[in-house]
Amino acid sequence: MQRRDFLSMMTATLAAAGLNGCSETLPEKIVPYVRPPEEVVPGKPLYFATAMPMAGYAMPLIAESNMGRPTKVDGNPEHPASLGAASAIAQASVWSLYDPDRSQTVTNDGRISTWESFVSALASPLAERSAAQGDGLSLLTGAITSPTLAWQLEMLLQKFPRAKWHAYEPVGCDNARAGSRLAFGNYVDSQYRFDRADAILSLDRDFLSHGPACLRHAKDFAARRRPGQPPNRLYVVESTPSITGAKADHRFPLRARDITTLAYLLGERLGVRAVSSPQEITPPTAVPWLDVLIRDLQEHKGTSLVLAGDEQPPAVHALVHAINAALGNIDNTVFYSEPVEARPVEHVESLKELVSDIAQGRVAILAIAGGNPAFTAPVDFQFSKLLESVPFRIRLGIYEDETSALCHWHIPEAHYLESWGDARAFDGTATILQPLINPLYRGKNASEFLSALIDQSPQTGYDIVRTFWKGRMGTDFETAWRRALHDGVVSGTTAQTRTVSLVPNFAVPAPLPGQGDVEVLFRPDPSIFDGSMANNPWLQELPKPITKLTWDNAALISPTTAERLELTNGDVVELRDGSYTLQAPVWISPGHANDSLTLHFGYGRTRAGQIGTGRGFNAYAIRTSGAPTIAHSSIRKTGARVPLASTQSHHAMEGRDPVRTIVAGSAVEHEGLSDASLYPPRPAADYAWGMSIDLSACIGCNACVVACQAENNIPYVGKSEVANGREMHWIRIDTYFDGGNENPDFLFQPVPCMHCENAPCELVCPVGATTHSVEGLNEQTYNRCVGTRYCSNNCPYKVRRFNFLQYADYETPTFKLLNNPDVTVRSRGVMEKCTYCVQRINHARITAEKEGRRIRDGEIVTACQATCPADAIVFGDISDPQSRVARLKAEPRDYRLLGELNTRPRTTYLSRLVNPHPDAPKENRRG
Amino acid sequence: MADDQSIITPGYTYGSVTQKISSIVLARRTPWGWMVGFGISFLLLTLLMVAVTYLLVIGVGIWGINVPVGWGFAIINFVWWVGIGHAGTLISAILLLLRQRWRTSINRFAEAMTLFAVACAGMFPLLHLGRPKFFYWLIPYPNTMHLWPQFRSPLVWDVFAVGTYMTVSFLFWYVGLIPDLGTLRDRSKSRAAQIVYGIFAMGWRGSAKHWHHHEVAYLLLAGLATALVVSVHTVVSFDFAVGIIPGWHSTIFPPYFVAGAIYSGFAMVMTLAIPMRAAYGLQDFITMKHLTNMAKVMLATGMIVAYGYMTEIFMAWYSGSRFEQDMVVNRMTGPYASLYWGLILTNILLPQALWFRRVRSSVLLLFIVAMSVNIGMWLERFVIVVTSLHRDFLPSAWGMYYPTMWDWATFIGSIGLFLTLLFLFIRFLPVISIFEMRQILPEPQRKESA
Amino acid sequence: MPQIFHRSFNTLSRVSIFGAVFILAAVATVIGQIVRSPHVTGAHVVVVQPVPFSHKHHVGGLGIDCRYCHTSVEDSAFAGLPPTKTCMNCHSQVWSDAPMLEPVRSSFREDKSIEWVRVNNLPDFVYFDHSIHLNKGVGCVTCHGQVDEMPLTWRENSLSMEWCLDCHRQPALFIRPRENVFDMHWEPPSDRAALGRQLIGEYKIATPRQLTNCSICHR
Amino acid sequence: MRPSRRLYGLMAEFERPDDLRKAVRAVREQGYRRLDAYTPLPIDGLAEEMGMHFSWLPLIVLTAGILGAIGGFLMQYYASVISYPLDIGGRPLDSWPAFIPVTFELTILCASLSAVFGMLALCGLPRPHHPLFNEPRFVLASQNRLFLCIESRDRRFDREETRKLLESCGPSGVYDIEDK
Repeated sequence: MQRRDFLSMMTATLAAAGLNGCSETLPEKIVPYVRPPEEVVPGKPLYFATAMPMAGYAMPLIAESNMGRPTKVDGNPEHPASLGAASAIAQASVWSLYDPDRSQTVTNDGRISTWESFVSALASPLAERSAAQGDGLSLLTGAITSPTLAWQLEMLLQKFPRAKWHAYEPVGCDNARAGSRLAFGNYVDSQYRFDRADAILSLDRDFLSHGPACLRHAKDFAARRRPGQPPNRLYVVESTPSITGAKADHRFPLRARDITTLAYLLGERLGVRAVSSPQEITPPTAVPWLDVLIRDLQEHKGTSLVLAGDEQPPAVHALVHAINAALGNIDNTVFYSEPVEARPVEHVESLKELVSDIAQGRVAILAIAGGNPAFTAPVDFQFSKLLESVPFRIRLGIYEDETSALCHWHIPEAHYLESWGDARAFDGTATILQPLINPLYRGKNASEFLSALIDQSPQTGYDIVRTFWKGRMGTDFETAWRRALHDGVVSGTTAQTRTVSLVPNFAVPAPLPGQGDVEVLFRPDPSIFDGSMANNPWLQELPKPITKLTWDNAALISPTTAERLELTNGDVVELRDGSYTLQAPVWISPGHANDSLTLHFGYGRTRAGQIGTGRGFNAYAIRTSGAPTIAHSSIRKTGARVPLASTQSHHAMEGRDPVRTIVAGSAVEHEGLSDASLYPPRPAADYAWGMSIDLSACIGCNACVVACQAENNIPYVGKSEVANGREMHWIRIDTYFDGGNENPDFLFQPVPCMHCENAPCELVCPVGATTHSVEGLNEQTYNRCVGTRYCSNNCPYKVRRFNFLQYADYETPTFKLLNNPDVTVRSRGVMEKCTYCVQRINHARITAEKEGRRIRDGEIVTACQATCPADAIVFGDISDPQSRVARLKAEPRDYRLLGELNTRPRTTYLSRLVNPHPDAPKENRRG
Repeated sequence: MADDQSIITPGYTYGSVTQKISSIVLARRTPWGWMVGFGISFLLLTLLMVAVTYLLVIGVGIWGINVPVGWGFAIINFVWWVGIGHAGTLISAILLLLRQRWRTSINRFAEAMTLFAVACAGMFPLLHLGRPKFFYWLIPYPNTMHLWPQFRSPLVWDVFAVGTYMTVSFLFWYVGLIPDLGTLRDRSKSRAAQIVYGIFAMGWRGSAKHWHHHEVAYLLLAGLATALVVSVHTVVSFDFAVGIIPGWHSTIFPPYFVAGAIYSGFAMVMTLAIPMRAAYGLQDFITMKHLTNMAKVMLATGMIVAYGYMTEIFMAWYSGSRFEQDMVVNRMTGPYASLYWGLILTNILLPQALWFRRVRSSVLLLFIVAMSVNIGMWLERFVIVVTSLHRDFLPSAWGMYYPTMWDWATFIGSIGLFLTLLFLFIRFLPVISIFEMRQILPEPQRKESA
Repeated sequence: MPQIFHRSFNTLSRVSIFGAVFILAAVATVIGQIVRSPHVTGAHVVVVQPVPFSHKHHVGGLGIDCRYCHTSVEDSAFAGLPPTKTCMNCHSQVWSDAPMLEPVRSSFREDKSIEWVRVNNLPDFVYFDHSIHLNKGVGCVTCHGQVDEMPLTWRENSLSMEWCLDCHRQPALFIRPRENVFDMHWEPPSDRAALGRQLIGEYKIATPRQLTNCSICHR
Repeated sequence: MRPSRRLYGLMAEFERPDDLRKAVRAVREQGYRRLDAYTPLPIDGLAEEMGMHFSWLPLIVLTAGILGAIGGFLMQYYASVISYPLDIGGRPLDSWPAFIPVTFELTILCASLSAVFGMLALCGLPRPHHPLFNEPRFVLASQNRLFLCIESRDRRFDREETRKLLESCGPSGVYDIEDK
């Protein structure tokens, strides 16, 4: 397929790619095709539907290709799991494609080798295995939803009947799975309908940013907070502050252990006769609004929804199933479906099985496809040590990481943008993965890897996927195939819902009391997840939603506990759980449960790459298979300190109310600031661009930050520069803590450039590098900027960003391919800032004018708006009263940030809407 | 030793004054003291060179600046030096217009000091640019981009104000030098010296016609320079007053910046005059009268500056603006409070000692006070620039500013540049205006002998 | 000998002082001329190409339409350069063994692109879109000159900002009817400004106020 | 070429300003006009004695200042209103109050330059070479002696007469100044 024939295009695209922010013109070469591909119009981007596999599940995407190089991804509006939204990790995945640290060749015992020699090297060992019915052949993968892979595995297991396949995801849903078995006797996936839920209770479940369905959850949840919608009400009891807790109308911090107990109490109160010996349950710290909650739930039978966090023990999940049943929510707000994962297992169990096999020397060949078990396996498995006792070890991985280092063969894995394949989303809907570019380093994807194990003449991923789907896409395959590729959805693949019933005399064991001075919670990192994204600087530099930490993880701890242990931010503590110890710097996190500590996975990598290696501490180092989510340990202050880089040092609003809150139902009037002026009014133009940001929709998930970074060629600056206050994000999400340290309100506020009509920055620029367009854009002309930084000083919103050093990478060749050709790459010493994606505005204007029409409302979508899972950001022409943005600005909730300065920002906010229960004790109300 | 009311010790003649002052320059041997002083200054200057080279290679990122604090030492030093650069012209121009004859013996090197201070100052706005190579975009000239400077920006006003000030102070200084250059030309023995001084003396013959036009020109320049000196620091203060940042956006800035400038300027003159008169035995020309007068000027301007601080605090309260009030509180109690109180101490409290005659008549104490004011005025600029920026409107954007070693190197280096120029001046040009000294002598009586 | 300087120094010194003004002025003018000269702008300088392609022959002589090679000029920012295939359409029969065309044939044989040198080269911070300019009635000739008379290709204009602004400030003097944009020999009517004003109305061309906004070309 | 050795004038040397003043008065009473006094410092009233009451300089400076002001303002007006009108923070193109500082500075600049160069022109400077420098004693004119020189161009000039006249004023010496 020529459109992916990237080598011949590479230089041509360089001519188009803005690579130089300085003011010289360099002589350039133009290198046209030899034979022109059909689809490509030189200089015009193409869009392809595909999906990013994340912990096995599909994140449906539309990927943009500029003359053969993928530069940007966005959610796939056609796909129910995205509806146009994409997560921060998906947005950042494009960087990983061009990551120079990716493994680039097949290696054998560290020596460079080839795929062919690998295949031939496999021959004899496999022959022996097949002689033994496949005994001794073990395969370890991550969670697999890909129908093709599942089908290949079937074939493999037919060829080697006694071979074993194990699946392990460090951040999985084992508890939920075990819970569903406790409740219903077998594995089912729960599907939630937040659009139907009026009263929601989350027991430590961060459904807005966690799990394969979070994007859809966010969409549905936020939809109920939009103007004119009957607002839902969210109760959250959580141990560590999450963005879900931040959106709660009633939030209460409890140790995870106590939440478990609370679940039992709730079960009791809601008439779930299932708790064995309830008298053993010691009631936790009284949740002030418990009674209100229970009444609210009962008043909303069928329209309420209770969820349990993946970290909570199976019993709680079972209880929650029972509670939802008791509340009549099943088949109204909760549906159950076949597990989307092929061959669902409890991952820790599955890995344990492999480990014991290895220990007993029953594994002759171990093939590890994806994952990074040497780093992520529970510490008590001693995986790395055991691994070396396997005679023949093969690894397929995108990086030559901790696991590859212990394997005989390492095969570079193809990035999802380089390979054919398929995957299913949380609801089962399958997507065909199609590549936008030939593998940069001749990587192989899982299918190709497996086909090498199955037969000695490996096929290409393209053939494999097509062969699989041939029989399964109805009669007219080619049409169906093309439509599937085009839509990014394979119709009819949605998982079947199942009617379930609680097992007879359903009962759950009483919770076990924990021991040790503090409770330790294990969570995936909000940015780099389980560590697989550790080498991605966009994610490393992405401020974590609540703490605003970058480039590090830290042991989150409540202010009270910190006081008790005399700890301040950066103090290193030693945690000891049995024989395992870990040293970690603490970070004080208001609203965290007391006597509890949150550790995030993914850091402490030893072989991640230039970006990820050696950052933070490795939380896996004290995570045991016995307590994979909630552990207990002793804690000791070591006296050492570690500097941590946070992008926001001050979280109080200082009575300036940048974020305004309105209680649902209360009467509101538009602030209606006067626009009186001594200056003559501007002559009107065809369009007046403006933006509206809905603070009650925004969940602070950071997707917009990375989307903007990818769209606008924004460089990353590194930890020390962030510590210096020099991060470059054009849109930042401010987080305020309002009301005390114990259980404050968490307020999110995305702050891009306000595009003030009376812009203070423009007035003070001595060279006219920042000016005002007739359509109301506050323009920044990089090539005119001399870098006085006066504009930044004079910006009341501090949204301007300055290239203090040469941040943009002009050297690394692959990054030249990453750049968006429509945006200038800024050089050292120039100021930059949000442009409202002026490149998109110009494209839309040109298209519209060529077609002799006005730009349609919604035709221009800014990068941040496009990816936002909550649809919090709306951009458009405010001079057209019918436009969406104009109507939002007419809402009474609309207000201007620092409006009293009369800068007349074009970006305005909709006050945060909260919906506390009227009967709840006042002090526990939000807002 | 002169009593502290006379501005020159009696008994001098045209000849002896001429001889005494010009000998400093025409002495064959360079005094070792000068050598040492110059050596140290030159070392500091090389430090500056290193710092600047590194800056140009790596970029302004080597400094502690960031967002929100986009301006750091560079602008602080700029304002500080410009301020110092105000005494010279002021002493020469305003005191000339006011017929203050005591100015005569200090105006020459005060003017020189002005020049060198302004040179140091002018360097910083250039260096603080993200892309110094394009500094000329701030100057209006027809170009292929059809672009002009943005004349609403105070930074463009700065270019013109500082540029003009530089030029005019130089002209003023040079015009005053011409007759003395003539003297040096006529007194110097070596041919080289004769030629050099001769070129710059431009053939001055001291004819009645020369003196006639010279006096008119000198007076006119004085008048212009007086207006200029006031405008320059006003414009500099606009850099802040035009901004909307709490702590900047204030109408009191122009007057109190000008006062502050004169304040710091006199402090620096004092700091230099005291050691110099000792080193070259000029006590007869720079008498206690001069020092006490300067002390009085400092006291007066110091009070104006103090009033400025109080007005800021009052206006913050009176404005009712939460941002202004928080700014003041932050200055007094925030992370930089120590610097704020240091400023109050060195700039306001200590100088109050000048109320006492005993202090005014003690060279040592005067020197100490002058030093304290030099420091105080620098702190003032730090407080204005940093504490206003680091916490402005949105708490989420608050930050801190910590200078790096390169900030310090550049600052100290600039002092090196200043001193180097000063030492060269002392060695090669008359530090006291000879012809004006002759004017304050009583006219020679009959018994005078050449 | 107290006389230090020779008499001639009097004139010399005066000239050096009062003449300085004129010297500075002269220098300024010279610099102004240099930055606009071909040495700097590269205008009218023939660019050496791997194949000495003659627009004069192909366009002027054979009358091949611009769009035959520059295919995307009407719908993309980038006018497009012909793939080797396009050359070979004819040159597989015509001059099929001319040594001059060997690079073309080898490119086709070995599937390696010909590396042409950019003639009209803008800095990377300038964003120019061919399609919209054609659509608004800016003819090829207006910027690229009489390409049909260029035996070897050169840049006709300086492409400096002031040059772009000339047209963005008063498009009326430069635009032509859409149907003539590819016409190499279109003769403007006597009163071109009148036609321009009329076309501005028809083509809804934006006001200079908008066309001189920075973000029109810089992003 | 002028003759190699011709008399430029006669120069008398004095020690005290009073003597010089007297001499000047005396010489002018005799009707001499082409004369000039050379002193190490400005002598009050001497210029008046010699009939220099008026100086063009102030007028020159004034005009230059006015030109500077007008030019300065027009430059800014042209740049921001005519040449490239840009919308800066919604301010009017002709933000004349913002143009005042630059206008003022340019006024001062032009005025000062004209003052200095005007002075040089009026004084006939630079003139590094001058017949007077031939007289060795003349170096004292910039130190502690005062001189009065009557040029030979004066129509009343007569070598003997003039010398007598000068000597009658009680100089410490009278010298022929030759124009080498």
